[in-house]
Amino acid sequence: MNTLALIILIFFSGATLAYLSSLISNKLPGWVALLTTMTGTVLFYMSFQNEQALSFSIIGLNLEWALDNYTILFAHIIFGLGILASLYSVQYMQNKSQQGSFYANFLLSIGSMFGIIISKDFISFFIFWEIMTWSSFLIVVWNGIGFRKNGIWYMAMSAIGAYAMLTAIVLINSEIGTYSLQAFFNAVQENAIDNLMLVSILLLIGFAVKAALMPLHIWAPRAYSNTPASYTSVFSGALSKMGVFGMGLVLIRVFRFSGLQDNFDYALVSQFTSHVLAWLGGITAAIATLYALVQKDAKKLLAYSSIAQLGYIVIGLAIGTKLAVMSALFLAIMHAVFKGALFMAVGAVERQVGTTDMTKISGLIRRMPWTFFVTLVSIIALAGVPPLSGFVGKWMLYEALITNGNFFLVVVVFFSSTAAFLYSYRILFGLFLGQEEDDTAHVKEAPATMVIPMVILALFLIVTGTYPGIVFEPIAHGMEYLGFTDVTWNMTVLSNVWGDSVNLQYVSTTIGVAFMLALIFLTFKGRKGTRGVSTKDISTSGEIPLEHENLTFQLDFFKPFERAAAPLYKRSITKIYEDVANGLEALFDFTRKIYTGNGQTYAIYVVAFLVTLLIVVQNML
Amino acid sequence: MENKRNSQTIAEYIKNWSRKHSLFIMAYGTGCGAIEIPATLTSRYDAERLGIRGAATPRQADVLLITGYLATKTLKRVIRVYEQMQDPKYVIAFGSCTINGGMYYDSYNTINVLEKYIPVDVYINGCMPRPEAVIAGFQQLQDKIARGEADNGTRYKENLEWYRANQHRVIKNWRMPDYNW
Amino acid sequence: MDFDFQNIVTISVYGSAIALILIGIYAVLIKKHLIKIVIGMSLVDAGLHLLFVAIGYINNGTAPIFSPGYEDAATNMVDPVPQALVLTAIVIGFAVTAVALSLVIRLYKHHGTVRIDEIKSLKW
Amino acid sequence: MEGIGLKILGALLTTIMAFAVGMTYGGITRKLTARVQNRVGPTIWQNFIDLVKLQSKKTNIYHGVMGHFAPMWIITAAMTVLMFIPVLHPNSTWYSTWFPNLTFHGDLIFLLYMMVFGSLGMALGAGQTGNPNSAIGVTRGLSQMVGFEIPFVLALVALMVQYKTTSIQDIMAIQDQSGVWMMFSNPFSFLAALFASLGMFRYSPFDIVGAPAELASGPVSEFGGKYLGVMMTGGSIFAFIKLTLYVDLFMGGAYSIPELLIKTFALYMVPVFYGWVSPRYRTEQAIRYFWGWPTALGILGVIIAVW
Amino acid sequence: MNISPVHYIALPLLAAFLIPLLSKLHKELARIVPGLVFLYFLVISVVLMQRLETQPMISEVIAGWSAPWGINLVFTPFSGFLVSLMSFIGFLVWVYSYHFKKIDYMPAQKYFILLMMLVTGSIGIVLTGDIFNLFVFLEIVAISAYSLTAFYPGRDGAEAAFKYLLVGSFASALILLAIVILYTQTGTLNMADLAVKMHEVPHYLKVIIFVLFLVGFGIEAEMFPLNGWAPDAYSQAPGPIGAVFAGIVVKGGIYALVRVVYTIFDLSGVGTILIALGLVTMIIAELAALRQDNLKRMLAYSSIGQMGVVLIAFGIGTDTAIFAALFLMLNHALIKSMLFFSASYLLYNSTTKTIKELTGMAKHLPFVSFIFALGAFAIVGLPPFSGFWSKLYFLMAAADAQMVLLIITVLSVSVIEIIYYFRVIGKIYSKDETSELEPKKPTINSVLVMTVLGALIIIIGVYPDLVTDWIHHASDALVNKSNYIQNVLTENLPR
Repeated sequence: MNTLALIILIFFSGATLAYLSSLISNKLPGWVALLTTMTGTVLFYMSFQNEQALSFSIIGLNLEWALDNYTILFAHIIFGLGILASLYSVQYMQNKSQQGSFYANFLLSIGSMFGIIISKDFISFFIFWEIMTWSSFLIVVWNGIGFRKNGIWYMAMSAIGAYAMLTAIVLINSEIGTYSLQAFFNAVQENAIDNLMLVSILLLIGFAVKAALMPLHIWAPRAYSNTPASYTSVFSGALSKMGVFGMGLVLIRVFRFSGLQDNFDYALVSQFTSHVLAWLGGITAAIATLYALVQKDAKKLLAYSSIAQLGYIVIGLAIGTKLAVMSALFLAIMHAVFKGALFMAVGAVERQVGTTDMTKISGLIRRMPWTFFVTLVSIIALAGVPPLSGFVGKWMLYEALITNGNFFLVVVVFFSSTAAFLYSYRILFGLFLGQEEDDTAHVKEAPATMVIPMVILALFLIVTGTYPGIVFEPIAHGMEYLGFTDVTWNMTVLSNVWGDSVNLQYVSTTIGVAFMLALIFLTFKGRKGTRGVSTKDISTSGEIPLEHENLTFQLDFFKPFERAAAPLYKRSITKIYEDVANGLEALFDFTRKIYTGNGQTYAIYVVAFLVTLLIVVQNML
Repeated sequence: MENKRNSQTIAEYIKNWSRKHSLFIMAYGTGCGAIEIPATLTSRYDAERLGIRGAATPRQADVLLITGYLATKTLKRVIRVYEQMQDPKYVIAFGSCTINGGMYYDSYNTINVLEKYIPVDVYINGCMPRPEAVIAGFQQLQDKIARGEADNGTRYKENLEWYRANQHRVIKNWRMPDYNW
Repeated sequence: MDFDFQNIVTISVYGSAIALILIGIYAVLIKKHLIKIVIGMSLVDAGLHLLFVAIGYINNGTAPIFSPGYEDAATNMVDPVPQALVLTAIVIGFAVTAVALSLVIRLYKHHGTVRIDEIKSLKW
Repeated sequence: MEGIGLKILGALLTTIMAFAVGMTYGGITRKLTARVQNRVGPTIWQNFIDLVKLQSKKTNIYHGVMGHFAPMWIITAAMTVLMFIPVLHPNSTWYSTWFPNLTFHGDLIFLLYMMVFGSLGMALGAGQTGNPNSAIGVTRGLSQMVGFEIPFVLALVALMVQYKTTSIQDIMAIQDQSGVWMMFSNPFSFLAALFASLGMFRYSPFDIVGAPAELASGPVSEFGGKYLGVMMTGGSIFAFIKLTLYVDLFMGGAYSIPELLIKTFALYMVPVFYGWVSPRYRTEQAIRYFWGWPTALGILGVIIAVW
Repeated sequence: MNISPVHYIALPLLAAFLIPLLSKLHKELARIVPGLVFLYFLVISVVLMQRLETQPMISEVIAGWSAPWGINLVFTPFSGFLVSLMSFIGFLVWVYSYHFKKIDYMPAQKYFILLMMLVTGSIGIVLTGDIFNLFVFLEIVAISAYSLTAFYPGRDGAEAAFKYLLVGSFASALILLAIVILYTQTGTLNMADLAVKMHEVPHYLKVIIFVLFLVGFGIEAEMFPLNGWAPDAYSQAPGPIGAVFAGIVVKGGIYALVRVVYTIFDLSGVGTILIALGLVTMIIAELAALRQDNLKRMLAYSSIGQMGVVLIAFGIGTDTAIFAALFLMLNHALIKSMLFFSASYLLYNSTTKTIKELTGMAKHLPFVSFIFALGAFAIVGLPPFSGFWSKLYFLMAAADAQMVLLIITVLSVSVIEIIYYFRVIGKIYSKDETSELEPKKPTINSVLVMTVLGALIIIIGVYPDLVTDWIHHASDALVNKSNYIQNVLTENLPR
């Protein structure tokens, strides 16, 4: 049997099995899910080097599945994160009820993500896309809380995106008569599609929803924060990358390498769209960052941060130069890793403490050192500070923007990544630093099966910070599939088209040496007289805090910044959406007043309609 | 008193010299004396030329200035600030009030003798001492440091029980967290 | 145009059929009383039936029966189909009216009124 | 491998020089400030004395591992950045012998990010101490950073666009070739960067981060003794780094150490002077200040550079 | 026994008369006999569909008068498709409501007789080849529908039924009028014959007849603005009857409309009118559904909206579009009846029937809630459930017709559909608080029915080829008008 079909089948039957096993015991589904993911992952890694393809037909539509390098790149994300998340999940979900439906949807979404990337035709692509959407939707509302706030928006926005995509798909089919992706690309090469721009933009809208691009992002913070953390890492890490996956295909294969660059109109419009998209990405990054740093809930903060990070990725793809695309894909992988780790860490906090509200938690560093370590590493990577791998992606992005001449965009990006330090600090401080709460004195480190996946991710970040070449290799192959030729990369040296470079090995070495020197000096100088004290032992201008008092500064954390940036906070997109929704609902409410409830009115309608039709139709037919 | 300066090792000499020329003061403006500190530190008297500058937190401060009478309530705070300062540390007490209670000698809620609660290196008399006197006091402290005689922190540690007993006697509700400093 | 008796009958039959329909429609649309509405519905039905029969009728026609004395039935008979159909339609109309009246009784029982604009607990 | 030994020696020399210059500039500032205020003021070596004293002090406590690491982050960042910054002009004779360090292995954007490394580590350490003042100070500092980074980045973008490179050596070399310093060829960008430097040095009016009376010196309020000493050292090196970076970028770099000192000192006096005549801004005022004229100048600079 | 389409009509009529007598023998027979009838429907459907493999259609002449003079029943693949569907749904409804009013058998007797008449009438509409017969069957459907709507002795049932009756009598009047005019012009009532003779009719009259038919059948097909009765009737009729309305009765109305439009008339531009009407119907209905508090009314509006989509598909009129329309009808019948089945359990003890009351019902009724959620997923067209394929084909048809705006409108309305369906799911699965309703555990037969429907929906979704051949035949038969006429008019000898 074909391996691709087998993997899909394993995941889908695993989902069924997980649900059924929950009827026997609530503990089983977790193990079933772990086993399924492991089997799928092993199967994939055993065979992904081989050429694989599969095609079959269903109600007269040809479906094709195949593996290529671009696919493999994203498969790494899905399977890597999937297996770690399912390992993490076993303990995380330990005491929760209804695990069956959770794990069933968990496996469904992972399986359908794999399905999306191996699809070489629009129909199976769309089917898997929708399966992914609703399975993730079911996890978003799995806890049954705040459905109206969280679930509806997610589903509605996803539906808008999916239907935009569906429109594009049927339009493509009506033009070229087939659903094959390859045929579509060929048609694009030959300029055989009349309304290519409409189709591309519709497709982009569809992908942008999943990638949480700015006007379409409003589902993301709510959905991400309402999901069990073991899935949020997959949700934010891998699922949102499906949007990136599709955008890459459209922006690069259709816009950049369409073979129509000579066509002036086409080039103009595609350039324009790319620019608009890049700017949208930039605005997304900036605004989402601004919103991230006023959040009180750690998960929400991370959710906004995800949106911001995806904004960078979109910028990279939209710019479309070699370096930009490389940075986008690199950032995509790194975002999967560090955001996965972060959501896992926050989930560990949630499990051990019971809340992720940063105003209620503080000083967990001594209670949960490993979690802190993971958070720290991931946050440094997220903020893009050397020597961790986040920097590599950021560097490439900046260089790509500057060398490509997007001067103001680079400032926007820089603004958002500087502001990102604020929320990076917010989450580290909010959860782990500050004075210890007495309530959390009993808290222990999360169990090993939760810590190990996080630490693996963190170590990956550290290693790729110095040797990003490990990740560049699959990216380069993937980019060749997209149409780039001659993609060069180096194990540790980053360089741009102007020939400027950064040698990461030297950076890490210098930092390491300097750090060790300082460490030795500070630790051994006056070592005997120095001792660690409790965080309650602080100088408070003579004021004496009592034992139970917690002085940690948590509320209105960045109030001065909020005040300074008040105009930027004034207009909330969410609020606009809500206003529009309310207005529409009022309109609909008005509309349905047609049905007055009076039977006679209905009879009058009938007569009036008859007369109207007689008058109108006489002229029409 | 024997001059210890000559018996110091080079390292100690350098240390003491630098301590002498770099006094970070923690001004505890309890009483009327607080008004003299700005005068001392600003242009007219310019204590900074002696290396004296303010420190905002006890962790960084070398000198604790008690500028006037101490109510029992403030004593608690003073003790806490004092204990949070890092060795070597010094205390300068301003005015008569810190010596014997001054005009508040029979008040029900002020302490009379500061020495009973925390060790003091230098007293500056006057009610209040003028900046000149303050600077003179600082110079005296500097001399003391240079001689290696300013052992304020050590004294406190050695006689901790006595000081604690005195403190407890005055401060009835000793609801201070004992963080084992 | 000659105003012979047949023509007058024809015109009056057609006219009354249309009048019945219009009166019925008027009653259904304007009158608030449930019974009047039901009557209006019956009137519309009756008008339609009349119309149908009138269409099938031929002046001086015979019954569509082949029997002695009616040898010209094949050429001059009244179209039997409308009559058959109207019979069916009348039965149907009767059934509908019966159902309607029973519903009116129930409505009156529960609502205490027979005004149609006061009976609208189901709306929107 | 005599090259390695020489390089290490050069690195040490650079570090020591940066440290000394930074400390001395601090001392000079204190002296000058005192003179401006009609005081005698401390000696210009006062900072060294303070440092020795701080190191001689006993450090009784630390508040946990991040608190312990905090000064390390700063000094690590300072030393790393120093290694990647060309102290002197690459064409100068001194440079190749003593100061090449690792300057060819990094570029401007890397430096920008590396400079944040220290602040972020410091912020973490300050956070762990549990002192609310520290956290407040950190939030102010970070907010202010978002403020001044914008004109600064605008200036840098203008620079990179104008010279079509992101490498500092190349920027210096091009300025050298054309004979016009950046500060003259694109004065708006230079001005924007200069305004940004006001915030970077955190002198008045942008010193609310560590407002002594309000926040008890903010982030460092729980650090004394050796920790404070190391922070001071790191801070001094950073001051030198920033000045050198400005000189390299906008003033064509320096061929000799005296030239470097003159240029850096001249630059250094700008925030100091500005501080003498300014009261303190609140954080939001500071941010708005940076997002006002400096940003406008920066945008103007970019536009000119693009032309 | 020689199986012929007549059995569809004759048998239930016989059974309807026999049931009161038989139930004197044994009370249970009142329940069992309708079931046997429905079962027999299924059997003859299968047999007749088998027979269609060898011949294009089965034209059954009643009472020995051949077409165009006699009354005939025409079993084409198209009508076969609908008849099988109706039989199937009818059978399921019977199984589902087997325990209906178990204690008291008199209502059950009425219920089953009326149900049988409803199904028979609908099947008759589909099968008949004679337009007046179509009218008669329509009236059979209507009268039994009125009675069933008012089946519960509450006050609202009567109100809904009266409204239905008021509007429905207009429908019958208009159709009758149309038939009258048609008959005066052509002198025939056979639909095939009518189609042949249609060119004799003057154009203006043609239009008038068409409009009369459109409005008359439009009332049954729930076309806007003629659908005021629908939400009331759906919500007040007994739960399974909602399923019958959605799954059977409306299909009959649509069939009649389509038969008239596609077979009898040869007007150009009808498609545009149908599309416009369908669009308006769909939009208004879905908008009304969005703000609906009453679950059954919501389902009713949704049903209307779906019919709007079907109308649009018929309006587009290409092969793909008709295929899509039939597929939509199939899906709608299956899914909507499943939704009604589950909804009536969810609302079992509710007096207000509002969505609000359902909070946390999933805890009490996990299976029913699951079925409802499945139905909601399927009806909004999420893959891999059956609703997706019909939607896809509908969109493909629209795209082939270059109707981009139409696609966008339909999909925007689908978003609204998603919102209101998922709002209900959210309420059912909410853990914020729990419902105070006393849930009634589903009986074994209803569980069986819902399982069958759910399984069908998933199976068709995963493997649509199971039904597509069938639908293809049906749509070919509908499109191929001349074939129909020829076969009806030539195959006229009694067998």
